[in-house]
Amino acid sequence: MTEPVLLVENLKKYFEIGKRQILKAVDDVSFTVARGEVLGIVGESGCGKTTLGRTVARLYKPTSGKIVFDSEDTTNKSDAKLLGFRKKLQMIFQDPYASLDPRMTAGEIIAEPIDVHTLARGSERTERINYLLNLVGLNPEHANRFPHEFSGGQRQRIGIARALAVDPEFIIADEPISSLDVSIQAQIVNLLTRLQEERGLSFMLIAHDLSMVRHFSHRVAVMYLGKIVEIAPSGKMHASPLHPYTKALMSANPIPDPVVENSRTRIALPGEVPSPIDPPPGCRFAERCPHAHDRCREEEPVLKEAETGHRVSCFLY
Amino acid sequence: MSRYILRRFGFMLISLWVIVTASFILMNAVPGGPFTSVKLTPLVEKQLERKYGLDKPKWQQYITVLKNLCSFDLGLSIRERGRSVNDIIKNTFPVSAVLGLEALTFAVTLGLTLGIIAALHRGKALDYTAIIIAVIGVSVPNFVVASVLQYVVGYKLNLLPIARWESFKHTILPAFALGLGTLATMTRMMRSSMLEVLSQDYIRTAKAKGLTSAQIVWRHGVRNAILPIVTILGPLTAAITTGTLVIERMFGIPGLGKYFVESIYNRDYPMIMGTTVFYSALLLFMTFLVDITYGLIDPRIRIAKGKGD
Amino acid sequence: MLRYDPKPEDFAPLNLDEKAGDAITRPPIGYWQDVWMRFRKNKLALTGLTIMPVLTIMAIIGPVISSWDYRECDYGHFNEFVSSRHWFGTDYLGRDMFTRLWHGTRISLFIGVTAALIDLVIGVMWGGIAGYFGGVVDDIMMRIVDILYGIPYLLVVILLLVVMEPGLTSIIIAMSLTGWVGMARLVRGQVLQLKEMEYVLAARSIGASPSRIIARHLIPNTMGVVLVSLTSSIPGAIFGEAFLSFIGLGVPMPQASLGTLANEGYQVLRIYPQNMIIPAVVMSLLILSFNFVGDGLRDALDPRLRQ
Amino acid sequence: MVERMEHTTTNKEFNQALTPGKPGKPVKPAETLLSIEDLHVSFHTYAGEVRAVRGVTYSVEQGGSLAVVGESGCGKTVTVQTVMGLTPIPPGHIKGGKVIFNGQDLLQLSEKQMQSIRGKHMGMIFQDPMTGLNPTMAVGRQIAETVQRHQNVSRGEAMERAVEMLSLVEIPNPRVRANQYPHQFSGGMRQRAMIAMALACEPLLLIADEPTTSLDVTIQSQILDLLQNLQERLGMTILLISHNLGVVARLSKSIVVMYAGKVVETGSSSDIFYNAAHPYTRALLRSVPRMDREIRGELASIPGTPPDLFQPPEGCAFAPRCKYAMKVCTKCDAQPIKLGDNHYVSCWLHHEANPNNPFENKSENGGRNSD
Repeated sequence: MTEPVLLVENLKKYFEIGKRQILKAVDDVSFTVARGEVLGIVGESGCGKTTLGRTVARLYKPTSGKIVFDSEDTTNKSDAKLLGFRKKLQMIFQDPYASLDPRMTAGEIIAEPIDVHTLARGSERTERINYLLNLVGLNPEHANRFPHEFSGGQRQRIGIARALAVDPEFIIADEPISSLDVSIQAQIVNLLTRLQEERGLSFMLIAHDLSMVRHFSHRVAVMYLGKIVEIAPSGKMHASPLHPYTKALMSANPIPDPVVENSRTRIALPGEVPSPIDPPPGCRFAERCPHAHDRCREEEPVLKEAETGHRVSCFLY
Repeated sequence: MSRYILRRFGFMLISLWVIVTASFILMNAVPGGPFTSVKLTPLVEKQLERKYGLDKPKWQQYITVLKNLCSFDLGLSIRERGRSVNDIIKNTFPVSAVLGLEALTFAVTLGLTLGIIAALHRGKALDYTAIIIAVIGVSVPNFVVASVLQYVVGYKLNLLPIARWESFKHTILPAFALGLGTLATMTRMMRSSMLEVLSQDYIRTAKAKGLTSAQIVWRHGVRNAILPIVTILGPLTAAITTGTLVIERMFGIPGLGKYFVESIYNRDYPMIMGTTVFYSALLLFMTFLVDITYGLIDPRIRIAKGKGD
Repeated sequence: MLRYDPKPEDFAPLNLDEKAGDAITRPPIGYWQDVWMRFRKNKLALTGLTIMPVLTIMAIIGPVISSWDYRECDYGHFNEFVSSRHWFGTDYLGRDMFTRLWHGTRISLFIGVTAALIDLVIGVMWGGIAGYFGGVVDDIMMRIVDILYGIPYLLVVILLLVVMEPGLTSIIIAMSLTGWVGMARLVRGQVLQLKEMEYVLAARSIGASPSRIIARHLIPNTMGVVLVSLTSSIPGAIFGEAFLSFIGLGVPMPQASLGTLANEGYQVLRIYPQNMIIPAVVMSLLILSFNFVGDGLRDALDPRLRQ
Repeated sequence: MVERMEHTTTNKEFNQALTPGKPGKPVKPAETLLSIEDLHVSFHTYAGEVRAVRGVTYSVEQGGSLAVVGESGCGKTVTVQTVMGLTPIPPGHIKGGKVIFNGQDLLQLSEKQMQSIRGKHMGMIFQDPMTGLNPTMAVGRQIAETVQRHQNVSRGEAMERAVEMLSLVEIPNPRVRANQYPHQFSGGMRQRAMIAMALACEPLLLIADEPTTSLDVTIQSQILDLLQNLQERLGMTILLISHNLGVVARLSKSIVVMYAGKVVETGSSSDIFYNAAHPYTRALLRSVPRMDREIRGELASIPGTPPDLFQPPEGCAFAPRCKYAMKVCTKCDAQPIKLGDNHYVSCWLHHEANPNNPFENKSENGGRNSD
C-alpha cells in the first residue's frame, strides 16, 4: 500500500478537570488510514472516540504524540497555519440540530467554507451551492431555508454538503447517524457510501453501533477508556474478534431476528465503564474482563499483531 | 465542603477590602477635605483634623482605617459630635433590622405562595393575576408605593399611621412598601422555577407512581423549585437594605437608613464611609451565608463537594 | 371509521409525481420572524411594546409642543391644578408640569438607555473576551467580576455620587462603573456554552478565523439573551436614578428627571397629590413597559418553546 | 431495488425456538389485560392541531410481552402515556376511544381513581434514567414512597421493601445504595432503580418506554437481561415501546408496528420478523444492517420523511414513501386485514380485490420475503 494519508502516533489528549485531576480522554493511540480507506472507530460513551476525532481534526491541541496528515505534521501547528489542512480534512458532526447555526440559512451554511477558502464568487458561488445541495439530495430552493425548517435527516445532509464544499480528501464523521430515525439512517449511510466510492474519500467513521460500522468500514478499531484495544479489517473483526471487550460488545448488540437473538449466547459484562479520571493500573478492561488474571491488573498490555493486519492489546494473544 | 466555605469566605473578605479601599480613596478625593461643608475656624479645623488623625500621611491613615476595621471600629461621626459610627449603628440598626426582616418575611412567604399558585394554574386566570401583580410590583418603585399608601391608606382613609416607629401598627405600611418589590421578584422567580421543575422528567415519574397531586407538588415540586430561590435571597436582602434608606426617610423611622441619608445630605464623610462599609459587610455576609446554605441543602453540591475534600 | 369499497381501477400503481416529495410548502421563516410570531401572541408584551414608543415619542415632542420651558416660572400660578393654561398644573415655583414631566421622562430615558448601553458594551466585550479565550485570561477577568459582583451596587453608586460633581454624567458613570458586571457574566456564560456547540466547532474545522466565528456565529447567537438583559437593565437604571433622586443624589436643579419630579411632588403630597402621582405613574408605566417587553422577549426566545 | 437480505429462518423453526415443550397441545387463550380501542389523541400547539394518535387499536394479554415499534413521532409514546393518564391536558386532548385495563375503561376514571391505579397496578419506566429520578431525594426514599402510597405500611417497612427491590434489580450493596442520591448512581444503575420503583407494588402491567435507548450497548444488554429475568420470575406483563428492532426481537413475543399515528401491522414476533406484510415494516426491517451478516452495496432505504401530523394525509400515511403505492392508497386508509391468527395488516395490497399482491404466496416459500 502507498503511504497512508493519515498517521497518528502515540497520541494523547488529557483534559484538566478542576484542581489536579486529569481526564485521560485519549491515551497513547496509534493508527494509520490509507488513501481511500474507511476506518471505523467503535466504543461506548466515554471511551474517547469523539475526542480522538476532534484531536485528529485539530479542534483540540494534542497533549503529546504525533499527527501526520498528507505528509504534513499538523501536531503543533497554530490555527492560522492549519488553513490548508482544513481544506483537505473535514468533519461531519453527530447532532444535526446543534451542528447548524440556527441564524444561518442552508445556503449560508454551505457557503461558509467556500467563503473562508475563497473558492468561488458571485454566480459561480451560487452554482456551487446548488450543486452541493443536489449532490446530497436537496433542492436549490432549500438554500434560503433555516435549519429548523428541515427534518433531522435533511439537516444531516446539509452538514454533509458543508463538509464537501471544500472538496476534501478526508472526512471525519462523528456518529453521523446515531440521532436519526432508523428509516433515515440508511439514506445517510447510502449517501456517504456513494460519496466515498465516487470520490475516493478517506474516512474516519466514529460510532457506537457496530453493525453500521461493519457495513461502512474497511477496517475497524475498538476503543475502551482512551485506548485502542483491537484493530482489524472489518470482516475479520466481525468473524473472529479477539479482545474480550470486542467480543462482549458484539454479543451485546441485539440482532433484529428473534431466532438468532434468542439462541445465541451472550457475554454479560459486569459493571460499567470506569471513569477516565485516574484509570486503573494495568489493563483498563481488567476489572470487567471474564478472563482477567493477576498480570492484567499490574501490567499494561500493548497493541500487538496477533494475525496479519489484526492487532489486539491483550495478554491472551 | 470546608474548602468551599473557605474559598467563599476569602472572596467575601477581598470584596470588603475593595470597598474599604475604594471608599477611602473616594473620601480623600473630596475637594477641600471633609470639613468644607461645616463652617469652622482654621484652629478648630486643625484640632479636629488631629482628633480624626487627618494630619498624618495618607498611607498611615489608610493603615489606621484598616486596623480599626479589624477591631470593628468604624470611626467617628463628624456631625454627631463625639458619637462614634459604631454607636449610631448600635442604636439605629436594630430598628432597620426589624423593618427589614418584617418586609422580608412578608415578601418571601407571600411571594413563594403566589409563585407556586401561579405555576400550578399556568395559563389560567390565577396565573395571569399573579403575573400582573408581580410585574407591577417589580415595576413600581417602592417610594411610589409608599407615597400612594401614605396618601390613600394613611391620609385619606386614616386607617394606619404614616409616620414614626411606635407599635406594630406603625410598621405595617413601611414594611409593605419595602417588601412589595421583593415579593414581586420572589413570585416571578418561584413561578418560573416551579414551572421548570414541573416540566422535569422526575415529576412524570412521580405521577407514574400514582402519588397524589399534593404529594407531587410538595415533595417533588416545591422542594426542588425552592433550591435555586435560595440563591437570590442575597440580592433580595441587598434590595431591601437599600430600600430602607428611602422608606425610613419617608416614614420618619429612626433607623440606620434614615441616618445614612441624612449623613449624605450633610456630607458627613466618616459616617458615610463607616455606614457603607457596615452595609457592605452585612450584605456580603448575607450572600456568603446564602451560598453556604445552598451548598448544604442541595445534595448534588453537598456530596460532590464533600467527596473532593 | 369510514369503510371504502375499492374499485378495480383503484389498484393501479400510483405515479411518482402523485407522491409528495421533500418540498417544504410553508414560506421560509427567519429566526427573528419566528421570534416575532411568538412574541405577538403575548398580550402583555404587546401592551408593553405599545406603551414604550408612546412614552418615548412624548418624551421627544412633549417639551416642544408645550408653550412653556421646563425652567420657566409662571409667577402667580404656583401649585396649580390641571387647567388649559397648564395641562398638568404647575409646581411650587409655578413651573409647567406638562413640560417638566416630559422633560423628566426624556432625562430618565436618556439615563436608562445610556447606562444600559454602556453596561452592554463593556459587559459584552469583557464577558466575550473572557469566555472566548478562556484559560488564564478568563480566570483573571472573572475573579475581578466575582469580586465586583459581591459589592452591593447601589452603595457604590451612592459613594461615588457623594464625591463626584452632581450631574447627569456623574450619575451615568457611577451607575456604569459596576453595572456591567452582570452583563459580563451573562455573556461569558453564553459564549462558553456556544463555543462547545457543534456548529462553532464546525466553523473551526472549516478553518474560519476567530474574528469570523465571533462575528458570524457567537455574536448573532448571543444577541437574544443580551437583548433580554438590555430590556431589563434599562428600567433598572431608570429606577436607580429615581432612587438616587429620592435620597438627594439625583440630577441637580433646575434639571428634572422623573425621580426628582416625584421627590418634589412627594413634599406636597397631601395638598397637591397630582404633582407626585403624575410623574410616578409615567415612571411606573415606563418601567412596566420595558419589563413586559423583556418578559415577552425572553419567552419568545426560549429555546425550549421552539420547535 | 434488489433484495439483498435473506432470512434463513422459517416460521416453524421460530415457533420451536420460542415455545419449549409440547408444540401440539393447544394453549389456553390468555386473558386480555389491556386493550386500546380506536384511540385518538391530539395536541394543540401554537402552530395548530397535531394529530399524534389517530385511531390506535391493540391489546396486551395477561403475562404477554408486546412491543410497539415505530420511529419518533409515530405516536407510540403518546399512546402509552394516555394509557397511564400522563398525557398533559391541555395541550393534549383525547378525542375518542377506549382504554380497557383489567375490565375498566381508564378514560372514564377520575384523576383520583387513576392515581390509585398508577404505580399500583401499572408501573412505567422511561427513556432517560438520568432525568427521571428526583435529584434531591435519596433513591431508597423514592422507591419507598410508591410503597407507602399504595400499601398500608409504615415508613420503615416501606424502606425495607425499597432495599429488597434494589437487590431484586441486582444493585450491589442495596442498603447503602438506598440512602444515596441519583447523581451517585451511573446511568445503568439509575435505570435499575427506575425498574425497582415501577415494580415495587407488583403491578399487573409494566410499561417500558424506550428503556435502553439512552444507554450504552453493554449496559443495554444488562438491562434487557434483567427485564427478561424479571418477567420469567414474576410472570409480569410487559408493554415495550422501542424503535430498536434488535431489542424487540430479544424481548417481545408479539409486535405492533406504528406509523404516523396509526397501527399498520400487528402480529407475533415471527409474523413481523419473517412474514411482514406491510411495506413499511418490510422496509424498516431491511434498512437496518445486521452485525451477523455482511451486506454489500447499498442498504435498503426508505425515501422521504414521515408526514407532518399537522395535516395528516387523507389516505395511507406511508403511501408517498411506498414503492407499491396504488391509487386507492391516497384516497382512503385500509382497514385491518386478517392474515393469520393474530396477524393483521392495514394495507390495500392485501385487499381481496387487489389483483396483483406482490407479497402473495408467502405461505409457500416458508415465510421468505421476496419482492
